Amino acid sequence: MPTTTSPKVFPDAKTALEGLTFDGMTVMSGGFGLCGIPENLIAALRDSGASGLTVISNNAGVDGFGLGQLLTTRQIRRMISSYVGENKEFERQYLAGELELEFNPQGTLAERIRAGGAGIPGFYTATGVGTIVADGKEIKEFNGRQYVLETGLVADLSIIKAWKGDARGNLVFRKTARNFNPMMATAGKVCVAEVEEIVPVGSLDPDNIHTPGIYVDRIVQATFEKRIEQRTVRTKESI
Amino acid sequence: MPTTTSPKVFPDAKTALEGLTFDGMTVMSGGFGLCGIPENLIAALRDSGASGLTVISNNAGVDGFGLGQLLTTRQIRRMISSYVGENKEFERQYLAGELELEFNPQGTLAERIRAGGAGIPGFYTATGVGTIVADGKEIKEFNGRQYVLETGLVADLSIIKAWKGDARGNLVFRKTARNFNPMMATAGKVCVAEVEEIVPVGSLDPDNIHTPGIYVDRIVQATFEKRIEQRTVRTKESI
Amino acid sequence: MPWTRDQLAERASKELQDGYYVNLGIGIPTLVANHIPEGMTVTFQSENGMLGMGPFPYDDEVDPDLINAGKQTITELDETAYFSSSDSFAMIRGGHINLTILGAMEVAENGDIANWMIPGKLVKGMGGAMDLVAGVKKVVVVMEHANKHGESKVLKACTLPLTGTRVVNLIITNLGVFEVKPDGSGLVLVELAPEVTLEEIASKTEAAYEVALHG
Amino acid sequence: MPWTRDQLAERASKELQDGYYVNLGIGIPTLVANHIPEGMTVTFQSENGMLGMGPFPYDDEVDPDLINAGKQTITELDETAYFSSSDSFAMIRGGHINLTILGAMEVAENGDIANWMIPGKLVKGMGGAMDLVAGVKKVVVVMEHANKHGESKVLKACTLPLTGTRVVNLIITNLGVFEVKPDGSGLVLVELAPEVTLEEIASKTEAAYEVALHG
Repeated sequence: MPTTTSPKVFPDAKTALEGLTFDGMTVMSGGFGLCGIPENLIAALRDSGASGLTVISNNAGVDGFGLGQLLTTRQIRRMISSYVGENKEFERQYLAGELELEFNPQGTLAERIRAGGAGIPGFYTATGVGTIVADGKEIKEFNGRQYVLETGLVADLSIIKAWKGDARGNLVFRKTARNFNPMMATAGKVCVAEVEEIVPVGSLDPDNIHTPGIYVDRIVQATFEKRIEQRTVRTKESI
Repeated sequence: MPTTTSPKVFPDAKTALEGLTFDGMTVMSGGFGLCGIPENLIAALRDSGASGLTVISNNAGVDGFGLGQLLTTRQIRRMISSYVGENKEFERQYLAGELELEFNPQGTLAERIRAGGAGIPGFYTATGVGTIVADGKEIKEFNGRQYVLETGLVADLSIIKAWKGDARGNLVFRKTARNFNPMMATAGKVCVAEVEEIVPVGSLDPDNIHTPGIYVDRIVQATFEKRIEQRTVRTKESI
Repeated sequence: MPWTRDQLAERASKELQDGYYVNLGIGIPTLVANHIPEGMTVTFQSENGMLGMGPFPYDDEVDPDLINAGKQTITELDETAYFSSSDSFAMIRGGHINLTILGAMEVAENGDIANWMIPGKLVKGMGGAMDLVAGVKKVVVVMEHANKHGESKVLKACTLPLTGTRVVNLIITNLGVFEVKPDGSGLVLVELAPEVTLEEIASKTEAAYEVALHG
Repeated sequence: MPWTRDQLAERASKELQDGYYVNLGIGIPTLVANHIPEGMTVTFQSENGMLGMGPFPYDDEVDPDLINAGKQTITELDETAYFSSSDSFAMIRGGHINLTILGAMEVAENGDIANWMIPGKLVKGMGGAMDLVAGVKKVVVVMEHANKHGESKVLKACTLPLTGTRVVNLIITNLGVFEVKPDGSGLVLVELAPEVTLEEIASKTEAAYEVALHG
């Protein structure tokens, strides 16, 4: 068996989602802003037609790209995010009451996902104590400071984006495109990963695998647009 | 400034602990069995003479090596561990009532240390529910299953062992010598790391730094005995 | 004739499935790795921070930085990944390991297990056993049917301090195989070792059990 | 004369110390990176998963996989390390960041801060702000003294939904600098911008404060 094929390797994003999508499901989608998002799996999720989705993602994409595509088609019923400021269609649907929204502090969101994947149903954090984020949640004091109970998050499906992966599902990420992807890999009942390159098993350094293959059920090699939200540059100083 | 020196780099283990040790302190010490233990910093802690120590470590070393050295000198008052089966002097002191011992399930111990470093004062786990480990602890039900509240652990000092490090404190570990070291780096008020090699800043791959330098206050290059507890081999089959 | 240690391991290996991620305990469970069916991909996890554990090293391959949870020197494979202890137990606690095969001192009708502590003796610690039984999807116990005093280790209720409650799914002893009903309501004897009779099992088992032999 | 945006950033930069790890918010706080004192080692954290943030890239260096928490393209340095969002906020929540410099809509006498939500307007979300104010050892707010309606943003009590309670340590406005007493019992005016008078501060500040000007 060549070391770049296995039961986990799928030929394209559409095939990689086959049998995994259904109406009303909860989906985690990796990325921060448009950096490190599973572009192709989001498009395939859109094409699957699954609706009434709850989507857990730090951001909501932009109009027509990333998760913005699923907003255009009204497939998302509810979002759990920390910041959604870049999306007009989101704003319209939210103000019209067509979209539910649960804001989590970014670190609480990240930790809730890690906890979900790690079998931890609840943890205490000082983040959000005394704010509306803590409304209705249990408060407990440890060493004289107050903390709020937050719960672990899991999803029916996680879609994530990595840099390289192998046929056993081992993944490595690149620079800040890592962000929410590794935790989400652990917190989906099923995890599908898209990567820029599927490399032979054995070519990734075992000391430096960011997501061990146990977390990845399906993997697909894809091409990426990698749209940039804020291209910020400096000019070369004349020397 | 050469990229292998900085205020964090110390010439030897003794110097690296100067001003950091005191009687009655709590120390976390990395390693699993004798694999990945901070051999030189343990010896320096012994030589510091600090006594009445609470030591948080998965294991207790063996007679005369690793933490066994601190047992010989009776510097340890209390241990928080998951397994201490390899140490006769430990057994003697414990049975004589000279040593306090708190057993934690290994995963609970690892998570308590991670939590301590991550600002999480408590979390729930199913591990140990219905056993003596849960005695006296809060039980809470999530989704129909019972979980026990465990608390975060912090220490006055963490001593850890890495493979390579740079002058900014960035660390990488090697194979299963990683184990408890990365979490302990985060959970000590001060963390001192010993490494096999201090490499120039910029020579570690930024995608593959296991412990970012923010967690490491002092770093020292040292040599290691790397004693093996159970040398288990197979014989070359005749072909 | 009761199963030998190696036959016990072989019988336990029938619980493996293609693509499984498995954690093996110390002792007989370790031997299961010698019985992976041909063509089946099984990946072994070692809770000290490794997925994809290879065989023992040749003498010139021994690496002190590479040990398993039993502190034995081992080797890595092409697919190996290393990680920290907290990441390792996140994997275990989070239910990502398909199967663990463990030894035990006692198992009870309801799936309780005791395998870490005998009061009055020096306690070495539970290590990762409590995490494994609480977190792994399927927990298989492999053990002798009776202790060295000839007393049943398959009990109505455990007498030793527990490792976990209602966590065991299958019990493989040298005399036969018991399933634990998913609701914890009792045992079902599903298999006998060669030449072992129902009468022998009955005489050597304290726990109540139904009989529904396979095949 | 009140401080300009750049002068505010320069004043805020005086809170840096050698060896500090610092997280800068969006807007004026970002400009603090331009004012690191010569010879001082300061490391910037970006909460999307980076320690050791470099300057904006030259046009031919832009990398879509390398952005800061404001989603701007940036560069890495020799000492840079990347990590996941959960590891990043473990660093923040765990108290490992020495200093954060943030903007605010309102700050109160007791150190409460509101900087994420105006009821009735579309809410974009708090992002990492709540984690930063709750977790970082020293929280410095840099902002205009008054809002665009000329109303004081330094208040007896915040009116907007809070980001955190009793978390701010220092308030730098275009008119001066206030310390928040460690016990949350009130403000101390410790510095005035050039040519700004105590009377001007008094007339433009709703919060009560003591005066103990430095130097």
